[in-house]
Amino acid sequence: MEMMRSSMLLALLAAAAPGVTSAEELITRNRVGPSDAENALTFRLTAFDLYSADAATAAAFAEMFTVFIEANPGWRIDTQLQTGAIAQEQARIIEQTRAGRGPDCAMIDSSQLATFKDAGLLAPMTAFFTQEEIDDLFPFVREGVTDANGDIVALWWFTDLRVLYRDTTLVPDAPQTWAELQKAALSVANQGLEGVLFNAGRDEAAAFDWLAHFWAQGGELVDASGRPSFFEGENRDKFLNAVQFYVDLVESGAAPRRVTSLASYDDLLASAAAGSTGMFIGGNWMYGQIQNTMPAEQAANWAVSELPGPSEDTRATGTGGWTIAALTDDPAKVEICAGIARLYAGPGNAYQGLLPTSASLYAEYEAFAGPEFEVFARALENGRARPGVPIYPEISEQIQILLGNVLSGSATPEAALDAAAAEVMAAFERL
Amino acid sequence: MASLEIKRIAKTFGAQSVLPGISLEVPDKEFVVILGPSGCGKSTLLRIVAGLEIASAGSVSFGGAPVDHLSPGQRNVAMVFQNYALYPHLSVAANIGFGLRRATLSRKEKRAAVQEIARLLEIESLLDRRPSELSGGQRQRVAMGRAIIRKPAVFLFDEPLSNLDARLRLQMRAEIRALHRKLPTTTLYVTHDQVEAMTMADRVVVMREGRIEQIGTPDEIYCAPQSIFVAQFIGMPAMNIVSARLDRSNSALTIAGERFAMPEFWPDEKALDGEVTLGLRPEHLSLSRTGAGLRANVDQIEPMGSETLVYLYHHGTRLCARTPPETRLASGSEVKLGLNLNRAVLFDPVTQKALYRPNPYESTTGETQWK
Amino acid sequence: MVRSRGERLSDIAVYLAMALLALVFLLPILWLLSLALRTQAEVFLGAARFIPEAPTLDNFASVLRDGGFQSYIWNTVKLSALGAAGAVGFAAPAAYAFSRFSFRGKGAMMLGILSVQMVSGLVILIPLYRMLDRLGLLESHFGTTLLYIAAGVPVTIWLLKIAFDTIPQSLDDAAAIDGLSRLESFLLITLPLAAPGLISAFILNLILNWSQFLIPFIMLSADEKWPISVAIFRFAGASSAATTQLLAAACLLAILPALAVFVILQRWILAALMAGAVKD
Amino acid sequence: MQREQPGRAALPWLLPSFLLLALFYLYPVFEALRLAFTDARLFDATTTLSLGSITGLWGSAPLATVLRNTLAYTLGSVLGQLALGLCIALLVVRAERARLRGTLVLRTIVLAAWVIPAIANGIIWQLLFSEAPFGAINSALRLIGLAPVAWLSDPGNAMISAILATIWQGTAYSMILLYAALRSIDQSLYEAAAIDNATGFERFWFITLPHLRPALLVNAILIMIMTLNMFDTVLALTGGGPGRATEVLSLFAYNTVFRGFELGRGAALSLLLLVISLVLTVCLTLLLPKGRK
Repeated sequence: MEMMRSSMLLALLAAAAPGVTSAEELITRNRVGPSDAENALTFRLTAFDLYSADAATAAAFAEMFTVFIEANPGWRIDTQLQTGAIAQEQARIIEQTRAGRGPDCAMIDSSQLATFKDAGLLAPMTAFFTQEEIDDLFPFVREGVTDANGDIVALWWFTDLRVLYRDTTLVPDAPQTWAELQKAALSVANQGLEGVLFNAGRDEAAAFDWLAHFWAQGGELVDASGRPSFFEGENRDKFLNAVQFYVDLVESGAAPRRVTSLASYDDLLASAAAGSTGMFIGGNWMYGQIQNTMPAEQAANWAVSELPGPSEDTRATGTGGWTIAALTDDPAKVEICAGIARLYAGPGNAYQGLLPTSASLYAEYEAFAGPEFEVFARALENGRARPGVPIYPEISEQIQILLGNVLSGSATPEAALDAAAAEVMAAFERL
Repeated sequence: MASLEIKRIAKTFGAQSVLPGISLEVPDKEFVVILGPSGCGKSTLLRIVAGLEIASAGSVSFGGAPVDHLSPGQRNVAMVFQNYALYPHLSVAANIGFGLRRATLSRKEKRAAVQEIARLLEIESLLDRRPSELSGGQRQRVAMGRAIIRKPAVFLFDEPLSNLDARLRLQMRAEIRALHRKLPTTTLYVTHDQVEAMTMADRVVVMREGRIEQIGTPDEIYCAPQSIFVAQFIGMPAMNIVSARLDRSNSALTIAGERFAMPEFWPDEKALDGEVTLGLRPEHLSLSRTGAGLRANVDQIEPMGSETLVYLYHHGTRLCARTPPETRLASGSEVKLGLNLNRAVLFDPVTQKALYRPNPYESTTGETQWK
Repeated sequence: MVRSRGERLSDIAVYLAMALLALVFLLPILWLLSLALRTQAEVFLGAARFIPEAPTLDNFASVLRDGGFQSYIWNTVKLSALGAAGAVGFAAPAAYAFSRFSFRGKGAMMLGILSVQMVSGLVILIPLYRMLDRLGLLESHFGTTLLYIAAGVPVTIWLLKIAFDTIPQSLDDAAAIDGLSRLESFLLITLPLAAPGLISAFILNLILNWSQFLIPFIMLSADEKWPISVAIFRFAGASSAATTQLLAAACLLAILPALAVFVILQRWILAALMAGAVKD
Repeated sequence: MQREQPGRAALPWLLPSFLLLALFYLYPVFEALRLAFTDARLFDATTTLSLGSITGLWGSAPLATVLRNTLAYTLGSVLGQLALGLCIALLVVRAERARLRGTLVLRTIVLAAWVIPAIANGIIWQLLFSEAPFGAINSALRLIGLAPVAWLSDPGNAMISAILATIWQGTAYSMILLYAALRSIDQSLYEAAAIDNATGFERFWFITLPHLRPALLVNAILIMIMTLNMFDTVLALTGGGPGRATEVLSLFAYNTVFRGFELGRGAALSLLLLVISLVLTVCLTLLLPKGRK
């Protein structure tokens, strides 16, 4: 989902940009297809593809949608834009759907999918996918989109993951372990720059990026029944280890204290572009942004590698991404929605260079041939999705607060963990 | 044109009673001034007549017909306010013509009516101005113009001159009277200024704490007050009030041991015997150095130009005498006071009401004899 | 008037203090301007490039060229103006009643209205969201305008009451005697005379509405309906670092209309603020 | 026509705005009250009556922190705005008396900050306080050889930063109110004091301050209530972080509803906000000069 927040230029301003020229009247600001079509489907999407500020992206998607709508005569898609404020957007979709005014089809962030499943708002789509397609999904993806009845209720059309970026002129070799990372960062810091940056402010990104370090040790946020368990038994030690990793980075000076004010990947990218940091932990999509925002020779200095783990062979990375799901009971509309989802998962993904959610797509599209994708593919093997439980937003909130308190020195890791555990369990009781 | 009848009008604001029940009749075309200290309820009474306030009880009739159910606009009254209440956003002409909005007149007729009024009040040259561009006197005229254009049954004035300077007030007094002569209309005029009351009224109504103290012509009010309140409220300086004892059998009036002969025309009533309060206007006291009279000490003198007021103490009672302009006396010096008992008023010291009042229209001359 | 040496020294001190304060209050906006005039590369040079070496208007141009920005501004103007007009329209009769009638519980009601003003939008927005939803007014400028009006009414009643209080009651009496009904005298006499107060209240509402964030943030999800405050917040959350200069330009352009209205109509705004201040 | 009975006559005049306020304030407040006694969630259609939302708050650690933050933020902002507002108002009045030019410019600049939407204010100050090497204030500090300051990442500093941003924007309001109060002080009092040979400080202490006291008190409470309910600036500036260091009650309520989706708990929190505001309102009415009622 972070991908969405930090997409390229002027996401918002672009949202209102006049449509696309290649499709003439078929695609407008709020509609795809002829305005007098007998069937209409409302589709809530983000402003990063069909209505992208990047003219080329918008044109490519317009063409895909044109092909799609021509293959489905009699249909019109009424498009509704949503923003990057994921929590609010999801809350809004749920409110509206319950009031009967929700979209028929919507992009839903993978981290929110559990909430939607839980609320019983999603229409089964199993009938519109082949068993082959379903089997080809990465396991964590398949698990995420399957509801209690075993039905597929959404298509997870792209995934993302966290990686380590480094300026090779400052850090020639990719650190493989926490210790190596700290050492490399310290050597950069000794040159008067910032060693390594990561999100640790009040944002989901901070919690999610950090969770990789917890997961790398095999930590679990919730137990099999969905009850929070990150503060108990072995999980507790793993949790504290991962916190201590960040604490050591900050205390040693390898990372600046200001990480607690970083709440967006944009801040990381800005520091990279300003040449003031040696490394940062970011999302895979930032690779493309680096190429776009930095002059070519500067961009060439930046390399990507798997997140370091406590040891070289214990690694993990958080995987997110977006899904498309149907919120209507009308099977005809569900089918169109599934078609749109397929469009995004295949050609749409390929065009944007986002990570597919099934192995076969890697082979199918040439776009996934670059060297960075080898890194991503390898990292994806260690991919962990957020647990699909309704308590997750609260756990994330408490981790954000914990990181802020510990890294700013206002609490010890142990005390902060106890406080977070108490809050999470209280909220869990209220669920 | 109509008479005005006020019957047992009462007004309470919350728990506070402003008017306990007041009745008053004003014959057609009469100019009646309601005079009283501030807070006596006179303005409230006026506003009830206008219909701006609703009486708690009682009734108001114009020409015999009750108007209590009518709105101010339907009562056919006109009112001139203390601050003129001209509409600041309208021209003088529009202000004057405002009351004609509902009248079934053509625009031309209305304009003619405004012109007519303006000529009458000599404000024709001001018709296009805004009220803010007018002087106080001019505003006063516009306010009157606005009132008279409607040819009201009853004309109401609420302290209309109190915002003017002394010279202008003098002039406007005369003009309002002249206007009333030209357009005789039943008029109720509220003021706290006794000079206005004395100079303008056909009859004066003196009010106090929501009640009428006295109704009468200005002369009656001045010369023959019905109560000590009226006696002291009217006249500048106020009437002198002295305790006395009347012995009818000996035809003698005793003040602080000094005996005076009782005027023969004082009525022979038993009620007059004993303790009374004597009221005498300052002009009915005379001073001499040696002659007969009350012994008094000069406190202070106020030369006024046309006369000199002498303030004195007699046994702790402060008195005032109006004397010829050339009178000059040193403070503390002792004088003798002569009393013109022919013009004296006698009050009951307990009820404060008049026991005997001289006839204001009959001039009785002659000095009281020293016995 | 001859001023003494001491007075002249203290004048200089006053000047210095004024200049310093002006600078403190101006600098943030100047920094915004500085960012908005920079190229992306210069943004990363921080304060060293307070005065950009190669100032560019490209950032403003690309913000202004965008259809979205125009629609945000238009939406803001529309919501602010309709909300302000509505607040004045609703508040005026009530303010007139509070100014002209005496009735039981008047003081308590006035205080009640004042305390309504204290109710945070946070308290009521979720129930309101559901209510507007049931009424079918969600996602509409009409429903949102109603909320703007409701938000503005309490303070506007107070402002207008103070304005009406300054108009002599005797004008109402005169109008009544001239045959006007209460309503006519309100419309023909009181309102025209209270025009300065009405305008002040309107402009104050306008400016407050311009800043309104919570109501449109919750009530409007379609970006073509957003006012600029919501758009700017969304933009700040969705921009990438490469667009700080664009964010600055958009921010500056977003506050510019309010600033312009304010500077031009300063007198009225001050009048409204000060009317509340000196009334005692 | 029967002349209107005063009480009944007022009703039609009051009705439109009363209906509006009842619909958009009273009803939602009662609805919020009802929600506070449920376990309502944004995502959950089924709600049951429960005291959990309220009892869960009682003595909870985050609430204690949040209330402490709220107190610090509100007091700091209010005192800062009053003090700075008074300084500027005194300066402007002093300059106007001496017929110095430029008072209008200063007044306009200060008031301009007030016109800026709070949300934009938060964004502007985020740019200013940015601790990136190219952040406005820190890069300026570095330019003159000073160490950068952890404006937003240090818990204590973050609160101060939030207060500074709020003061910058809000001072204009108190300045105007105090300016009006200053202007309404009878000049002859100062002339009399000058004849009595009073020093400048004595004039301020014995004339200005006593005359300003009602205005200061009333404004303090008004600004306090406004600050208490304001969350836009903090939301855009720090989002409540680091940790909970700048999470004030209004933002906490907002986060509870829109990040935690706990409607019932959020309603309980917002009602707490309302209660505090109402208590302050009552204080305000007690402090108001009598005639104003």
